Amino acid sequence: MAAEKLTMANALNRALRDAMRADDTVLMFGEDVGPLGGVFRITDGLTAEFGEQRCFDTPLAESGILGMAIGMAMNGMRPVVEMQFDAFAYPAFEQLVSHAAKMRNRTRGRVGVPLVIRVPYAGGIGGVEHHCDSSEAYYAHTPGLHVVAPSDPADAYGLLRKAIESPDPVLFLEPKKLYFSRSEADLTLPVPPIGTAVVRRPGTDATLIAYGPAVPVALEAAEAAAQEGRSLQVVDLRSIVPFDDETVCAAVRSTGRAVVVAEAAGFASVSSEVVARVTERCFHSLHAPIRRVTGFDIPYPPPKLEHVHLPSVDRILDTVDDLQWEDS
Amino acid sequence: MAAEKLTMANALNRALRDAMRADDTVLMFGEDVGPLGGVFRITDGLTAEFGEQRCFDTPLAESGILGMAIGMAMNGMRPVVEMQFDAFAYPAFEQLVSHAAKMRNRTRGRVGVPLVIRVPYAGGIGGVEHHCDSSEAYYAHTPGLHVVAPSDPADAYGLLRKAIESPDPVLFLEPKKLYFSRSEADLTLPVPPIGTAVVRRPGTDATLIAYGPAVPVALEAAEAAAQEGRSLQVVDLRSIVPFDDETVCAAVRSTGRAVVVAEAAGFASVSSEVVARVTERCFHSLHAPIRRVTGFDIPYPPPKLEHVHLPSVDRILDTVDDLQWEDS
Amino acid sequence: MTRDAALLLPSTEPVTLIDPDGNPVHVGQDMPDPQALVHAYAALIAARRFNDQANALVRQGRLAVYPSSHGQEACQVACVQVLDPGDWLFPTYRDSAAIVARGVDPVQALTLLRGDWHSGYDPLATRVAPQATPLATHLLHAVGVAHAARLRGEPTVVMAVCGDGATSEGDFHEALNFAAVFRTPVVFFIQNNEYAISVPLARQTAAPSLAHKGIGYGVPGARVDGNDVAALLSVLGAAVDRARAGDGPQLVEAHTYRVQPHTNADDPGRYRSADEVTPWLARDPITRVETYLRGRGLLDDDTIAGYGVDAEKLAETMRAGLGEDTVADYRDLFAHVYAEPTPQLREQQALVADELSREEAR
Amino acid sequence: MTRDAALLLPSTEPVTLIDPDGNPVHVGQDMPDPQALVHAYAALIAARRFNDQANALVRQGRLAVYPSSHGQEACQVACVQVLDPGDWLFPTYRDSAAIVARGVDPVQALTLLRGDWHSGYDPLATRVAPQATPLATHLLHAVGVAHAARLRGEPTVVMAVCGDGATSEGDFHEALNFAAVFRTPVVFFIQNNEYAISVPLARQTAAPSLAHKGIGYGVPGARVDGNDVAALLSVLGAAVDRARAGDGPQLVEAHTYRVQPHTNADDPGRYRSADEVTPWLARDPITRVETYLRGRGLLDDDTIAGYGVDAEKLAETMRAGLGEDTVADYRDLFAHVYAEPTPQLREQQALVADELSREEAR
Ligand SMILES: Cc1ncc(C[n+]2csc(CCOP(=O)(O)OP(=O)(O)O)c2C)c(N)n1
Ligand SMILES: Cc1ncc(C[n+]2csc(CCOP(=O)(O)OP(=O)(O)O)c2C)c(N)n1
Ligand SMILES: [Mg+2]
Ligand SMILES: [Mg+2]
Repeated sequence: MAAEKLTMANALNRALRDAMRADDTVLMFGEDVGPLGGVFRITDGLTAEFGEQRCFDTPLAESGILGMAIGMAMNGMRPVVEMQFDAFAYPAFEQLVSHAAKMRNRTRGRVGVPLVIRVPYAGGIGGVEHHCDSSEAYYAHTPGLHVVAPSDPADAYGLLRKAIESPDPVLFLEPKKLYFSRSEADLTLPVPPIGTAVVRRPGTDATLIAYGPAVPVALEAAEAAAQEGRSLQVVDLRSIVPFDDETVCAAVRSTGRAVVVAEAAGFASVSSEVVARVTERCFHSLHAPIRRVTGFDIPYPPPKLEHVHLPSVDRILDTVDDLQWEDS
Repeated sequence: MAAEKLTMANALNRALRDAMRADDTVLMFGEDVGPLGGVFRITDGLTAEFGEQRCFDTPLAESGILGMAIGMAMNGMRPVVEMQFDAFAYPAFEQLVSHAAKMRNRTRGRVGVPLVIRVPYAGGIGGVEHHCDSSEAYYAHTPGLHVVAPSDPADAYGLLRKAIESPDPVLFLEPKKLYFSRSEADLTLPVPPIGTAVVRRPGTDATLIAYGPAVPVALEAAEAAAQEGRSLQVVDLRSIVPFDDETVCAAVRSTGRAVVVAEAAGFASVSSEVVARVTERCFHSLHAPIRRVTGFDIPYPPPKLEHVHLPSVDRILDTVDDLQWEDS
Repeated sequence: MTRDAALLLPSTEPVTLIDPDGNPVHVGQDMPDPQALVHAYAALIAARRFNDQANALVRQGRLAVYPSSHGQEACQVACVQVLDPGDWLFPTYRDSAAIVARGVDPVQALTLLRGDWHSGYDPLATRVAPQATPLATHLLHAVGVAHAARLRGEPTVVMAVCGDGATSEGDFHEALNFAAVFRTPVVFFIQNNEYAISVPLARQTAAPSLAHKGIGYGVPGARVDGNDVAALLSVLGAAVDRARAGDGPQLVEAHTYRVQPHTNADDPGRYRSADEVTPWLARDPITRVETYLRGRGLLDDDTIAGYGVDAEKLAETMRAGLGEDTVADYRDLFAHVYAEPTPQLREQQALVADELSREEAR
Repeated sequence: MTRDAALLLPSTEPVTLIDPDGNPVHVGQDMPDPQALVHAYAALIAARRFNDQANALVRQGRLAVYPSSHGQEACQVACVQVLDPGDWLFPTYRDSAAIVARGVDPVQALTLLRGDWHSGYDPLATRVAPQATPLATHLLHAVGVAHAARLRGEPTVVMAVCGDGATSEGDFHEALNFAAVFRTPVVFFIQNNEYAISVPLARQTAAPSLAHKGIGYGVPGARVDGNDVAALLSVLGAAVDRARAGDGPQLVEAHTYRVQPHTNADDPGRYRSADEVTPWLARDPITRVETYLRGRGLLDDDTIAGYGVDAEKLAETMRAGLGEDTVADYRDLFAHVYAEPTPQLREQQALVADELSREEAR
């Protein structure tokens, strides 16, 4: 099949549909995912095609949604659930941490819970409070979960198919601000497995490490830097857990300088981990400490101030400028 | 008053009693904290002294406990609540992240919620699953919360008094395995404020950075290292948020080598943050990358295997040995 | 408080005092006095105007989003009118009209939905909690506020409002239970408008009614016609009185309907037919009480016109206040995370300040 | 399913079929047939022995902790006896005796409390979920398991057990509501033993009974004497039948009492008097049915002695199985976090392997 132009929302919808066609144990449920098709329309048409039993609305209770999904996964199903917005996944936290993440381990491998938790996440859409949290650190810190975040439509399709096929629970983070950005994609082409990072743009002077909504910003920064004669490599993590140490470290070693870019508050975050583990592994290849451009350690701002908080091209370039070039 | 020998449990009980005597808006509630005095007896005698209205049992619901505490704090009280065990705080996660942590900010500073969430936390006590989680990363990553962890009776007393006086919500992490270890303490002496780390043992070759239950292990390791002729400095963070960059960086710069020791799973954790921020600030003073000795990225083990998981003196010493001494 | 099932169960049908045609219905319940009804009528006119104006401001791009309470105004005004000044209101995102009825400045009441800040008014001064978006979570805060007041011996009652969908959340359960066990003076007021975004009530519960949840906590449940402001004043007023008298929490379910989309961003055509909506338009809360009051000579054209003028003034205030562009100050982002910013926040604020000063210098 | 309040409310008093003196009580309910009662009696003897032996093993340091169901054995055996082999049991930490009654190997059933691993038996093979420690959380899993079975058209019923304290958790609420809305075949079985560790029932709820919570979800509630195995078999059996027939979830509250400490680590003297406990000893679930069966010639000394021998064999198996020291394998820590260990886990396992090999080399 040839490449086509489509949005990440289209690609995710297609992935769900194709997965449900391929395997009738795949189910989709959550709040407003039935007739409405989800507040972002990611589940559009699924109830019509697969019926009320395969794609359905639940009562309004996130712990209930995830708890029921765990039970269904224990009993032969592959549920995909939607948490309507990032911050509305918090009521399900105990089910996530104490059960979804631990079921296989508690039962010494006897009971796996193959389920996918789709979370429309992060900001940049002018949403009011509780609608723009970047909550990946909570999940990434929890052993037993896979955590992935696509940054373009093709990868969104491929990663979601792989997440649904995974025997383990996958936190699938969908950058809301990328839902409706359109790009060329050939959905028939395979994508790298979960656990693999990819170099999205080659470069020789420094490496930008990003994931999810920060990837397009990093690419833009690299483009701007190129204009100024600086060559920035961009790595898209794709998978936060498992983490692809090999690709990331190879990239950082090749440039000797790196900046991690992420929307979440920086303190005790995924970006901290990237700095820590890459530094541990690449210390003697580094010309300067790895820097971070992240959200500040503040609650997500109201719409009129989010631009101050979000990693911007300028802030990335300023940080790259700061990477002690005079020393090298 | 002279120093006396007492346990951390005694010290915490004393702190609660003294705070309740000093300020009658201070209340204590949670599961089994009334007549029983808490499963660890930290609230022993409080109901008897202050009555049912000041120290009381609630229905068994952690979100309810924290949610009610937030309301009481909005209306002039200073509630202290107990989450019976670390993993049983998860049902309260949404109240913690979306409300306790954000109330002051949402209301542009008009409504603060002075409350303390006491969490008996971490392992080393042979507890079954869900009783030994080190959950500080979830809290430390959440802007709006202070996060502290004492490592001895004197500090437990002082920090809890300061936490209760704080105008902001404080996660107060009580290392369960230290509850009943006894040491000399003079509770009348002031302790440094929240936000301050202290050097618990001077040393010149490398710095161990620890907090909570890892501090005594780090001190033991330093003692053992001294026998082998290596001088290890031990920094006790005490306060994870706010973080004392000054003390920690000064310590690391003074030795040029450092190991972070923490019980929690390492990935995207407080220890990652310490490595990241200290490296960022002290890069050119470092002879080797800062290393971590942490719990593995696994669910907390069953009692018979916890010794494999917990940072041990040997593992710390091995890691110190690995700090590229040949290069210096 | 009682554990007697008969006293805890709601009536089989919702209480109505004025029927959709404006005629009084004779039930055991007392009709509120005429002044109260006229006062409520004026508030209804204002609330409707507030909703209409807010919708218009969304279309003009002056508000980011608006979840309208059009058709639910009787609930909005009644739950406020039954309160004393020292009482508290705990509203949701849908209750902006109630907040304004409570006396909060309408522009401040819309700060959240305008995108300026997460909340605009002073909760302590107004005794109105910040609007809650995470569903049912604020019900627990309401219990805490009421419990603190009760410990101090204050006569405060807390009106805690939520929707039908919110009753499915665990926090709803915990709030009712805590309130009941501690005998806390909270009136839990469910505006059952039959929908939670696209999800109809039947997908939310299989119970005879939401008010039937009360008995499971030992809390008396009551059902009331949510488009009948007289019945609402009567039932909510009685609930507030009982709570204040020390009878513990009360649960009131108002049966109403969300005639408009969930918010302006919603597309109800995807999940319900216009035919379902039409009968509800005939049950409009304003015409009903207006017919009743006019029929009894308690309201005339002049008075109505006067309320219209007042409502128009309110709308004018909204247009003026929201027409101005506000200047958002980045320092606010760092100032209120803690009582005192941490050293880390100071550093982060300095970074932004530096960026801005360099931008200006360019 | 019905929304008729009369059909959803529990009886005013718990159903009893055999009174504490062993006499039949004549109510509308059917007495289970003699074989069922004799079977239950044998199971009670085994359950009691299991509890006693487990307590002894704690004292000997062979078990880390034991939350005994002493005095609640009628609940333990009845909730299992009413199930078909294809049904599921969702137990808590207190329900080890029920798990063993279900046929799970007693040593495997104690793996958690022994500290070897988080769970010892195969949940899929035994259709017994791992014992839940976080309260009420497993009730939602029960709903999911039942819902999956129902979607496949299987006749599975799920017995989901919790305590009185657990009913206060939000997950209890969400589980009952989800089950009711989806008409899922789950029997929610509350063992109301009057205490949640030290917290008495009155601090847990102000409701007329816990079974009164059912109506708030449209779920029929029933109350039964939790020390009367005949009544339990009857009430739970009927609930299972209704659930299997497609009538949706059922809620059964058994009134019983925790005569022993919460666990061996507890000190009940701090929160209740011995006087409170004494009357409950007279209501022991075993003597009651024994008197009844003996009185009707359905049980004689020889049979009883035979059950005693069987129970002693069970105890012997426990002593033997738990007397051995097990070797814990550190590789288990890394093997089951995911279906395939991540590269990070492989590294971490290698680190431990290296430590151990160096230790051995010493
Ligand atoms: C915890 C949580 N989950 C999900 C949402 C997203 N959400 C916002 S409004 C809404 C529907 C609420 O319905 P209802 O309680 O009936 O109130 P109504 O909007 O009808 O007034 C949903 C699902 C939320 N705000 N909070
Ligand atoms: C979510 C959660 N909070 C707290 C606890 C600690 N805890 C263990 S048992 C218990 C009491 C439970 O009482 P109940 O539900 O009545 O069961 P019982 O022990 O009486 O059988 C408590 C508070 C827990 N296990 N899970
Ligand atoms: Mg609604
Ligand atoms: Mg109990």
